[in-house]
Amino acid sequence: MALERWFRRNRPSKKEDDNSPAGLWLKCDSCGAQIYRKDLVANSYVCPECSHHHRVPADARVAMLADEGTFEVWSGLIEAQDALEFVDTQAYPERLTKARQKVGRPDAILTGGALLDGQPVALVVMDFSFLGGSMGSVVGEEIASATERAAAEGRTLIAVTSSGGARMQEGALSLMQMAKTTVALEALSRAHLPYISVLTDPTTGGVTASFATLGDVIFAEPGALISFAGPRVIQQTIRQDLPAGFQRSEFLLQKGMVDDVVDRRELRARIADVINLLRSGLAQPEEEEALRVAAL
Amino acid sequence: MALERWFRRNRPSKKEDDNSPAGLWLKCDSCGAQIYRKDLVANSYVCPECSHHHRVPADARVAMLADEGTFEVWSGLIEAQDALEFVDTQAYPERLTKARQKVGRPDAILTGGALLDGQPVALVVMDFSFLGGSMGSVVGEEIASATERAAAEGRTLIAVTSSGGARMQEGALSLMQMAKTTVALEALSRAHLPYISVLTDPTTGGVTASFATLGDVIFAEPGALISFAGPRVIQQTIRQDLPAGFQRSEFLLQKGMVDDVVDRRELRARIADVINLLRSGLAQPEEEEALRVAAL
Amino acid sequence: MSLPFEKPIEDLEAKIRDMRAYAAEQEIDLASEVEALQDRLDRLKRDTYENLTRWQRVQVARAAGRPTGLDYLQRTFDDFTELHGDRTLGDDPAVVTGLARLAGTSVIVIAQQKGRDTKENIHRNFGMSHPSGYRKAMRMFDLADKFRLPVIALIDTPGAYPGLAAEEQGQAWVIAESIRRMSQLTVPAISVVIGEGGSGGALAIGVANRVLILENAIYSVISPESCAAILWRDAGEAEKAAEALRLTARDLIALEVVDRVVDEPLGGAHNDPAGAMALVKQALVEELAFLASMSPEQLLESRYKRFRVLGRFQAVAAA
Amino acid sequence: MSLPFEKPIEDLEAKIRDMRAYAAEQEIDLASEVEALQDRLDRLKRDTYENLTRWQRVQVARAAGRPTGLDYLQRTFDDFTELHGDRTLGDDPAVVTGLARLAGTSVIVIAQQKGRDTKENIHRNFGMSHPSGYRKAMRMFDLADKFRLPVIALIDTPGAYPGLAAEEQGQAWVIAESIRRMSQLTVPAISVVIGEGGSGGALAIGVANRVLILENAIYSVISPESCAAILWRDAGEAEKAAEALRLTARDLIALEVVDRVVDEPLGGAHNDPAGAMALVKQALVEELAFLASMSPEQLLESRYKRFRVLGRFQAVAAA
Ligand SMILES: [Zn+2]
Ligand SMILES: [Zn+2]
Repeated sequence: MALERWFRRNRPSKKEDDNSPAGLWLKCDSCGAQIYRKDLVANSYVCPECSHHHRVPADARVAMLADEGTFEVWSGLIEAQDALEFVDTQAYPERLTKARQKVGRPDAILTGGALLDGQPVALVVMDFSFLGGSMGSVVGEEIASATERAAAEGRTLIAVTSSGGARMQEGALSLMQMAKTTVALEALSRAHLPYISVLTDPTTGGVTASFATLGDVIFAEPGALISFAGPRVIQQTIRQDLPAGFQRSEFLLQKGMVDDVVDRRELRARIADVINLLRSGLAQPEEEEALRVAAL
Repeated sequence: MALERWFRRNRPSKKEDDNSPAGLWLKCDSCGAQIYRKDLVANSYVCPECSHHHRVPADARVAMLADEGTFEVWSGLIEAQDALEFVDTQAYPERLTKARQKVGRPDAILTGGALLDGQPVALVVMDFSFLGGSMGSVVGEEIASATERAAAEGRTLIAVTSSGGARMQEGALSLMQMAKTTVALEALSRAHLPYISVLTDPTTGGVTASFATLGDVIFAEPGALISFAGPRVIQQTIRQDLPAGFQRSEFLLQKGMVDDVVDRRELRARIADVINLLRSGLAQPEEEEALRVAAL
Repeated sequence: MSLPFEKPIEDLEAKIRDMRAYAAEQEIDLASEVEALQDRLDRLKRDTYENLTRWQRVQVARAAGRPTGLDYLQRTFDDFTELHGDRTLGDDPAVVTGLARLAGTSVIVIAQQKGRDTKENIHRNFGMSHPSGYRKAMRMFDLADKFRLPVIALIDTPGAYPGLAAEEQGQAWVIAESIRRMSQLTVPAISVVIGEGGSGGALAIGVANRVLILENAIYSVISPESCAAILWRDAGEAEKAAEALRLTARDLIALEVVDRVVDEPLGGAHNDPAGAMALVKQALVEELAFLASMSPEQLLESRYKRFRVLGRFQAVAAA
Repeated sequence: MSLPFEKPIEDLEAKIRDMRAYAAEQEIDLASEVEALQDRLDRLKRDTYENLTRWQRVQVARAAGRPTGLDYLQRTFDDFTELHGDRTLGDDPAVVTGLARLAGTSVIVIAQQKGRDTKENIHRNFGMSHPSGYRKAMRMFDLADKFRLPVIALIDTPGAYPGLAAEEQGQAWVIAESIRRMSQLTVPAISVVIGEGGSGGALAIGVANRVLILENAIYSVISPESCAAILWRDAGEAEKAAEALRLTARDLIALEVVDRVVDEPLGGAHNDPAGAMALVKQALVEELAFLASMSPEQLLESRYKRFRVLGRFQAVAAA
């Protein structure tokens, strides 16, 4: 522990010691340490004390992955409709309005083009702070169109997921986003472009059961909850305690479901390596054919 | 139990009560009943008392599957070489000579073309009585060439397996028959022809780990031992008793490894059904293309 | 056995039976009275079934006696031959697969199977698949492509099973893979929601060229009970959730989630299984004939487009 | 640590060391004596290693200190990045897979991995794969085809694991599938037997366009011990079995089971790991360059033919 950090840690004022986004200090969920927010941010939102991976705002995630100044936003031009006129304890449009005000974007997704270590990528970053990162029509459309655009522009697709699953307020339309995002990946495959997905805490339900787990390479962040059904649902089903570490990244690595659990501070470098390797294969037969034809 | 059979069972003479191939009577391995050999044969070598599936000579197997008078033998024109000059307690050529004399064919395999319920098939039947149905160069070559011939002649391939595995006396050459028989199946796939494999007691080792388990549809006979490693080897490895029914057909059905366990007396009809269904799909695109071209 | 809202219908049916019995016993002619009652019964049935609430449709979709996957396989199709196992993890009884003929056309069938009684329900895990079930379906997709057999998938599940082993074996992974694999089929694929289309577990075999739904079947992102438990914090509010979720055949055709609603006989499929299955058969034959003329490329492309366009959104208003 | 037949070599080496030490200590010139001994040592090594019995080769192939799969991945290749898991059953430590570069060419690598000490041996199950290991390899074959990355498979296993779970999960099935899947690769594939090529478990990743074997590696249908136990009914007769099985590199090239023998430094790879790995690298680079010019169709076709022709038989003499 750096002395500076230790020094800071010993003087949190009561006022600063809160967990609001603006607070200067916060308490690590995992080890309970008081952390100076700037240190957390500087350390990729990883606790400097215990390495717990805290959630990352979508913009910060982009900043961690994209080469500086290269990110061009694609998403944000569409917003949800209330096709079902869905009302529970609150009407869906109200929930949307509040979320938009809080988060400052139309829905739970941020996409765009960028370079990553000099290589062209499309970034798809889910935003858990917007209605739990739930996937409705807008999230599905943004992912599908970013995927198709990546295919058209020769970019590797990088998806960073965090989501509670499908957005109930859009009913079956939200369910269909699982199929929509999945079929779009076909465009990428036809262009022989890689898709790397990064599963972060939490990734559950319909997102896990569609595009999130279809990466050519799948990385997971340490300790992330990644599941189809939520732990509470399973507990109710089986009526017994879940084993320690169940549905966490490390468990899934052992079960063969992810390629590796990667510390966030190494994530960019690991992704860059994989892109480099996957994109330097032999020429595709159709490319060879084109070369042959061109040579005639 | 038919009265006639019961009556016969009560008068085995000492002379007849033996298990030699020529014996009129034999004792069922499974239920211990004295069975009149002709009854066993008439019942597809299934014990009339307990339905235990006894082993079937290769010729009898062909007779059970092929429409009468349609079987044309393909195999039998090649025989093994002693490429390794293999000698254990006996030289390989001596073993071969004895087996040939006993079984009356050059090696542990019988192949040929036939109709099965009117449909063109290639039959590949392994002969366990020839050195335990072990797969050496001859078995591999007969299977591979029958497979390719089936592809060329538009026949469904039906393999009835029973084998102790690879033939040690041919060393790595026997190992390579696993690859040889497997690659030959590609010829069949390219011709969009089905391959149905029937696993009978016992099918183990290199045969199970190659063409035997690559059927588009896999049937197993009741109670057959089907495994990669032999039960004794596993017992030595894990140093505990194997669970009841382990590595038997019914166990494998439960484990998802075979499409069904089929009583031998229904086998022909089941195979005919499957061929019928698999061979009546839509026209293959290249066929459609050919039709289009022909129409121009 | 009957559903709560069917009580008036049952009462009237009982009354007609009584009147007929009485007429026979007394040897008097009550034909016109019976006829009048019969008319009333028909109107009552029609009124009742045309105006079912969404929650009532949920009950019909789950009703005992409603034909299940295996009923269709054995009666709507000919020569059904079951193929077991996924060649990987096991053989999931909650999904029944195999080869069959539909009015002479050879097809691959995949059916989610609930039990028809308690014992079978336990055996079939109430129609809730484990990963092995989806792997079995994917094996069938491979066979379908290889032998150019159209795929018919019958959807009827509360959802994929949420259990320990299912998670360990990658339930989310196989559902995602099954969605992708089905979308890549080079042969015609038709899915029919015959009862309950529960979430991702249903969609896994629902990525077809044509998605049909029975008149009283439902298809939803979440069960009304679970939705109520989450949004209303009270599973008892399932009726409200069912309304909100727009999960009936009529809703789904309006949302373009399904392509065709197959009528059920008056009174629902559970009151006339044979009639319902005949209507499904007819619809399938028509759909299959329609798709048979399409090339593999056209099938792929139209399936891609069908699912690519789903959803409702609008341009953000300029600030 | 040294092998039994290496004793005379070790003794002579010790003698040379002693003489050098003595010369230094006494400040006398024994250079010509040392040189003579050194010549004798070289001759002895050469004689010993050129005339190893088959059983002695088995011992060299299994020797401690011989480079394992991971040693190659870390030193023969650059930028090795491991990819874990089969997305189905688990992540088998007995097979290590991933992406890497070989002299600048991006490739998929699949290596069977024995342990380098007891602890690792237990972790790696002595290099004996479960079905999950073969499924992981097959996932790599898929990646290789999709991104057109040549496949390099390093074989070093006593065999596929013969255990309860392995049988339950279809050990035979996955080996068969892996053989088939590898034979269908549309990219160049090279297998190298670096130590022990044990039966079907080795062949599962051995269906390559070019199959290489190290000078002192072995490749056999069965281990000498098991063969002896079956045919001689005495595992102690392994030496005889090793002779009979013709399992050395020289034997296999004569039988056309392998395409190329890669020399080891004098004294075997275990006495000079770096030297051995350099020779393997050179061979791989040459082979890869040779295969790079072939089209997918040519690769498929030549792989088909290579395995289709294997075996020795003759026409039955006319009766
Ligand atoms: Zn902490
Ligand atoms: Zn018996």
